[in-house]
Amino acid sequence: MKEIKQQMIDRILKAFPDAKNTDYDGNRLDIAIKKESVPALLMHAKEEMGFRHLSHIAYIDWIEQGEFEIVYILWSPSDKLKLFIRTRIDRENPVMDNIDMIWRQANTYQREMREMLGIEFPGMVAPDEFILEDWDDIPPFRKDFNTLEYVNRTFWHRPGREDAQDVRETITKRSGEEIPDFAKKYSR
Amino acid sequence: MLTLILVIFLGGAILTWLGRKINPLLGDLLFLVSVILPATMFVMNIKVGDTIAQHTLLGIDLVWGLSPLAHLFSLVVVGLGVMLSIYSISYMRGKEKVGMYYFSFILSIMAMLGILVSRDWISFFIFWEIMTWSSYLMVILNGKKVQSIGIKYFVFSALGAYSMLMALVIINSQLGSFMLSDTFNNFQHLSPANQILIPVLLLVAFGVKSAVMPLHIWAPDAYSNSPMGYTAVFSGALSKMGVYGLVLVIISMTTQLPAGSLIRIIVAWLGGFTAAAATLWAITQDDGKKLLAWSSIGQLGYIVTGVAIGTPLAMLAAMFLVVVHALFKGSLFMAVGAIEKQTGTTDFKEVNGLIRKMPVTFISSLLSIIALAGIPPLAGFVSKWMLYEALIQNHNYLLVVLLFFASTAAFLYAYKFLHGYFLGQEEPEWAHVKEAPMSMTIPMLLLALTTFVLGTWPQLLFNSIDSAMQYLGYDATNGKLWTDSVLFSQWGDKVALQPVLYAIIAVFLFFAIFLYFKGRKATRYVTTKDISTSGEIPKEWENLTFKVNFMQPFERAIEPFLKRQIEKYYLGFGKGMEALFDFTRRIYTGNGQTYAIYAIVFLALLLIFRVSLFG
Amino acid sequence: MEHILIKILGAIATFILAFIVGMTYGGVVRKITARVHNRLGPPFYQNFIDALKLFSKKTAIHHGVMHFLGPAFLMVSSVVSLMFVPVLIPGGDSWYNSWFSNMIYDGDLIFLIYIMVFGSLGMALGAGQTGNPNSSIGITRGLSQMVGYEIPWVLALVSLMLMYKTTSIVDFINVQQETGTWLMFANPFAFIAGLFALMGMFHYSPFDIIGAPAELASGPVSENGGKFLFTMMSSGSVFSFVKLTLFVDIFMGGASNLVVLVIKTFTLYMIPVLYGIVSHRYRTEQAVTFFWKWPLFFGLLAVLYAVL
Amino acid sequence: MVGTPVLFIAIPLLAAFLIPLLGMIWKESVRIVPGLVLMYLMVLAVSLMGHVAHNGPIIEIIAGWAPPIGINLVFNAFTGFLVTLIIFMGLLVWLYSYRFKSNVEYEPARKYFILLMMLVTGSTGVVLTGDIFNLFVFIEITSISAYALTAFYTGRDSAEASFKYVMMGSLASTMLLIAIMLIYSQLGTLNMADVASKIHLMDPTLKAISFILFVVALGVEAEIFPLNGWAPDAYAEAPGPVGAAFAGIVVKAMLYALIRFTYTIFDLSGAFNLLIIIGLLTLVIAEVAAIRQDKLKRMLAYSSIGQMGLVMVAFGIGTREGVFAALFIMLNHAIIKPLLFFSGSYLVYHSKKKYISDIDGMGKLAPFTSLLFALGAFAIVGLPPFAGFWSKLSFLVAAADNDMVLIIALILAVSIVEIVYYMRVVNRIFFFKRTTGLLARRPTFNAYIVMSVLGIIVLMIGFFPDTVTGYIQAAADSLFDKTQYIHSVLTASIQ
Amino acid sequence: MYNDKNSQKIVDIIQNYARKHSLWVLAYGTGCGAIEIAPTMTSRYDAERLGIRGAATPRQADVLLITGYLTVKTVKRVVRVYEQMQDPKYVIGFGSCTINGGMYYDSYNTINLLDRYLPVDVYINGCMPRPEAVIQGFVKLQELISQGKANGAAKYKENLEWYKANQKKIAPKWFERAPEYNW
Repeated sequence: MKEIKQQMIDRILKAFPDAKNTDYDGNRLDIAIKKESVPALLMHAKEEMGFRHLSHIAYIDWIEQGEFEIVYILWSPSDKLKLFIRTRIDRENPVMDNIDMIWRQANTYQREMREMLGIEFPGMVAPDEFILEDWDDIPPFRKDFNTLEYVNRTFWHRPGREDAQDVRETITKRSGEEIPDFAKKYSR
Repeated sequence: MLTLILVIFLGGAILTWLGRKINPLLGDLLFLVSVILPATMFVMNIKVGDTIAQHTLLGIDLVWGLSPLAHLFSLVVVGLGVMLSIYSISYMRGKEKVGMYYFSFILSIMAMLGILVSRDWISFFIFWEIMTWSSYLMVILNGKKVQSIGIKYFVFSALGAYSMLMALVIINSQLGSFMLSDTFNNFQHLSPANQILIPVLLLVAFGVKSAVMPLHIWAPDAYSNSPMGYTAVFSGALSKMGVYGLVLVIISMTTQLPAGSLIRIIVAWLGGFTAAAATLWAITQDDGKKLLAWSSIGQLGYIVTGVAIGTPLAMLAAMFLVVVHALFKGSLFMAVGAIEKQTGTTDFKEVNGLIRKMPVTFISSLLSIIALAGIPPLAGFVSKWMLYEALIQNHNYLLVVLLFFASTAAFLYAYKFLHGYFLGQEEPEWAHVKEAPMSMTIPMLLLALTTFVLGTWPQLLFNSIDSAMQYLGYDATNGKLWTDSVLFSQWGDKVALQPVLYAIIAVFLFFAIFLYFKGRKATRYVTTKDISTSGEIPKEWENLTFKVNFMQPFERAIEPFLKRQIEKYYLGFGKGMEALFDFTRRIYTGNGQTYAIYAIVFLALLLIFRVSLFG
Repeated sequence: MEHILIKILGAIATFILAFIVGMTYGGVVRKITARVHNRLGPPFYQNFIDALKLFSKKTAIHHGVMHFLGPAFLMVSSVVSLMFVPVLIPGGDSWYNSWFSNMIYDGDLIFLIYIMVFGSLGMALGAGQTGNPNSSIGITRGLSQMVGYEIPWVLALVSLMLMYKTTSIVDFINVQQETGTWLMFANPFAFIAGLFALMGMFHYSPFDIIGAPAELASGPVSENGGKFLFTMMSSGSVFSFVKLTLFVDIFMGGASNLVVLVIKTFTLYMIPVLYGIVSHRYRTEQAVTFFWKWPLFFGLLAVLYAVL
Repeated sequence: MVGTPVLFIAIPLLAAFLIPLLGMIWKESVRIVPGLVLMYLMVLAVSLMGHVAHNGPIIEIIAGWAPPIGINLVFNAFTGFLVTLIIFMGLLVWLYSYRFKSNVEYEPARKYFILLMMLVTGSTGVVLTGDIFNLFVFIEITSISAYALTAFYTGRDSAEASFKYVMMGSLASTMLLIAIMLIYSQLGTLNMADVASKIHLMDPTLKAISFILFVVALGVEAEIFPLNGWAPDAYAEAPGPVGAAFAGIVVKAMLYALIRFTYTIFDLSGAFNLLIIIGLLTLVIAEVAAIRQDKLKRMLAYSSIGQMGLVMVAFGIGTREGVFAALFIMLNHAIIKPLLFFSGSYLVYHSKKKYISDIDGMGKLAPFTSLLFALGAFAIVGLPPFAGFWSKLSFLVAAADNDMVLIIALILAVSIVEIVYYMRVVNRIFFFKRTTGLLARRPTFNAYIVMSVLGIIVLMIGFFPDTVTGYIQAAADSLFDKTQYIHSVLTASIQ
Repeated sequence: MYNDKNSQKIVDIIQNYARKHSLWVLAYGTGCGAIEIAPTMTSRYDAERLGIRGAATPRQADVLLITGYLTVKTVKRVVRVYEQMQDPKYVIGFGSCTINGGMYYDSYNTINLLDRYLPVDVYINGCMPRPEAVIQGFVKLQELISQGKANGAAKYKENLEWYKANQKKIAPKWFERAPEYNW
């Protein structure tokens, strides 16, 4: 396993000298790379190295650094290896290359990212809204989005909900029963 | 007079063609005149008679007269011809090759009348061929797949025509006369081999035109490829010429044969298979034209079965169906033509939801479809009922089941037809569609209403059929099988048509009033976009109509049948022949030395075989 | 004039009878189904309550004229075919016998078969105009299935026609009266084939893919609520009465009075119902090919038996 | 009477020699003189036909020697019919090719019309002569002018076609000469009537051999299978009107010779069967080959060969009706095939390779020519009410009277093949989209006239076949009446 | 509008009796609540004995049963389904999510109060309510029907503008596109 992993990493580093490797245990390879090289690396991984399956595209909002991180998670069925390809893009100008011609399913993840983080994918064919229909606020998965404020503004709360008390405590108050210890332990 | 009528047709055809070149309006006018004028003259002046006109060509007497049987068929031809000519004016407006269309239309009407008035085989054959090539011009008029469809049609027509030609020259050599009546009267004088050969040849000839099973493969494509205004004639009248011939052959020839009953049973079963198989094929079609084309083949199968069984009741049923089929199929083809005219397509997958846009077309289609399916208040039922009765009386029980299956399966394509065009979602794409012009809707509505009238008062037609059948040598059936719209079977059963009609109308009105007038006040029309689709609001461009793979479950069920197309075998045969031809062609190598060798070898062969040649 | 009036009143009485019997049977079936499921189930009059509720519901929308006429066509088919089926043995001795002799001498079996499918075409049209794809899918399934069961059904009938040289239902009853043998014993193969066809006609499981609620949203009726559904429901009830009565007339000797009629029809009705409760659902093509295997075989056997 | 039968040979021959001389004086005369000659001959033929109809056959004796020794010309209903046909065809070919593509210049026109005159001379000579050796001479005249006409477009392909023709033709001449020698050695006479009256004296083996040699020799020119290898090439490579002339003139003359040998001179019983066999072979193989052709003219050529096969089968029936049918087919073929060749060569006028696909969509560009072509196609496949139907009908009636059911079936099956390839072309003309950018060529005025005349005749025969059947009937009677022929020739005296 | 049993006419009593004993339920199975419908309908709890049965389409249904939280995306469809149902019609809110948002009370995409958007006749409390509770809810609805008090549809019609304003607040584009509801 280790040899194969090392071999893989060497191949990637050889093809993409600017890639940075982080070692992980198990069957995980982790490569960080510049935004521009991502499609090439993905193509390389798919066509040359047997990572035929795109499992997922994850995304992280690094608000402090002013960056979004996008993680492409690939799976090689032949070598049973996972490949994480990380890249970071500017938070102020969130544009990423569209890769749905490499994997069709990437389209779905990109649409999600478009709505949830507001990342643009030029050239992606997806006319419709995906999850958030009629959304006009800032994208909700950005860390500067204040959910509670939005909820208070948009929806209503039923009276009596404000205290957000533990149900068991309320029951205790009403009926005077003691709460068992194990219940206290797991209660909020 | 008869000659004059035919000459008017012929001259009218040419004049219309020329007139159309000069001025479209003049062409239209001439077209109407040269169909309606001689048609009217024909109906008014030509009475049933043996010899109305006589000519001699090449020492052969061409005798023209009108038998009662031909009179019945001529009613169909003239009626459909006039209706369709009115229809065609609007239908062909703005299309290409209108002059050619008019020309071929008039010529085929002339040829059909000519066939019917022919009392000798030569003029029969001449008009038959004129009919063939004028309809051939129609088949390829649209210019689609001319080489495959057109040639297929012509080859099969030629197969039929040449079978007929062969039969008639044999008849002439044996009997010394080309007259139809001599042929039938002196049929016993033929040699035994020819007594089998000639009916078989003629059955092939007429079987091609009436699209009996192994000879039918030209029909769906030819029907659907010709302009709709003509397809109605094609299916309604032209194919009936094949039936006319079949009637003559079967009744006048095979009845005189010991083996005749076998031939007739075979033909009857072929007709039954045609009906069933064509119905199944009709179900799988996604184009209205093709669907109706297959449906026509199926209906012709019923007619052929009825003719082949040949008992008085079967004959009555077949003749009735001849007329009724012309009516309802004419109306349906006109409806498809109207849809094609208004929307530009006939594909079920493209057009739908026209019911509110084209109500008259819908109503006439609905009536015709009900007649087609054989549901009681309309005329289709009468013929089907009589056919079943006849078959049961004749102890062809399995054939009854086969035809019953066909007619039940016909519901599938009947519904597919109505659903495909008229029902389903109303599309914004077709929002601009308007009802077809009056000159198109009125003929089709008239034909459809006629089926309604004939369904309740079939005796209007029975008398005419009766005289035709007496001509064929049947006893007068009048009174035995029906009285005043009551059909009697010989097992003492009956169907009273008028009470049925009244019952249906009464109940229908009651519930229609109940639902409609009670509901109307509180009820509001909503568009077909407003349907319960899991709360989704369909977008404008979304078409929710179920139309792709419409009959897929059924198609899956009949898949083993669909795999075996007769056409494939023909194609294989054609390919094999082409290969053989190509091989033969290589005899001509283009090499002079080879040719010289051929000459020497030929000489040598002749010299070697001279004894066997010259003794 | 008086004669016609009596006829009309008799027709109304027949209709009411058919309605009540059909509805009650429907309710009883629900009850029986529930008991088989080890449930209490609704009361046997539940269908009447449902019908009343549907009737009292408002019908706020429609999708066009055919949407109105579809249920009407269905009802016409049911009622008119009811008029041609002898409910009781004609000329029987019970005092109400003459009420139910509507038009039974005016149509034969072939006529009846055709008028019976008239309704499904009408309903198909009504369902088609709603524009709901589920309706159309249900309709195609239903029509396909109809083609399937029609063959054994016609084979069974033809074999009987062959045996007794008649196409009249009344004559079939008379034959059974005279010989004292029910035709289900005289030609058991025809009965079996007919029974299969009957199961198909009732659209109970395993042949209930037409209106499969989970996938098709009840198929052809999915756009019909309120009065539309009421009409369809009642015509369906009447129609099941027609089918059962016809079957009883042909194969089980008819009924001399209403009690016998109810017993015979109910017994017959239980066969598809009980079979349906315990069986899975066929896909359409499976159903069609099913009808073209054993039922077809039995039908052919019936004809063979009749010939011999 | 305007003249005597010898003028049919003499005048065109004279014209052929005079044309270059006159051409030196007035260049246009090379075009006009042949026309005048042919017109005169047409008038002569018609008047002689009228004469024959009333007064019986005309036997013209050349050079004052009585028939068994000298050469005589026979103008009876049969030969007169053929001569009229040949002259008529010559006239049409002349009119059509008055200013045809390559005749515009003086020099080729001069050659062309000389050769045409020679062709007419030879053909009329073949038909009219009553002497076997004289027949050989006229056949040679015809053939040689035909070789030259084949090579008229001095190209590689034309030369090749012509060479093939020459090769086959010389083979045929040799055999013909051998056959003539055999007859002369046995009977000591070469006068046809004389030979016919003495043929029973001949040794049966030698008789059969000489007949076979005649069949093979004449078969080359009459395009019977398998001797017709040259024909498609020649038809395709020769100018359009020449193809028509071959179909309308040469083949007719050669077929006449074959028939004359079969019917009048030889008394072999199996000869008719031989005719039927080779006729059927020719028909089937030619039609089958025609369906696979991709060049228009070649297709027409094969069709032409097939028609000749049909004529031969009709002659082979051996009854009066059969001969009638054969002559009727010949007549129709002589009218329809030129119509097809003429209109067809205008349809592919600008095309280099003359492929059938080059005429796609011509119906729009050249409606009149296309219509005439379609008319010709409809007529030749025997669709009523056009001319071809009646001849086919009379043939079938004749065949059926002799119980040739299988032959009828075969011929009708072949007719379906014929329909397929003609309809393919007609469909292409009218219902295909124009694929190549080639333009249509407007027919010249005289070509218009020729084609219209032919078209009108096709329609006329189609609607009123009785206008021509009288002549054909007389011709058939005259061919069939062998004794009368012998008698009239042998008793002819110098007038 | 709020007529009690005494002011009902005889026709109303009969109709209400029929309506009460024939509740055709369109179960809008959002969230986790749909799992409770199956036991409610099947052998153990057998809701059919009360005349309750499933309806396949909104056109045939009497009761709209909403079984859990509604996101903005689903609430649009629910409103649409409700409007497609024919009068008389009832809504049952099922589980605490429909009452006050439940555990999703602070989600940006989940509505908290169903009754701001649809007229709820009966709420069934619990997370999840057991089948007994569900049946009790239905019985309560039946009571309301027989008393003539289950007239949420009338309420919706009366306060249509208010409801529409609330609906448009969360999904403006959609509700502008939706067919007008005026019956």
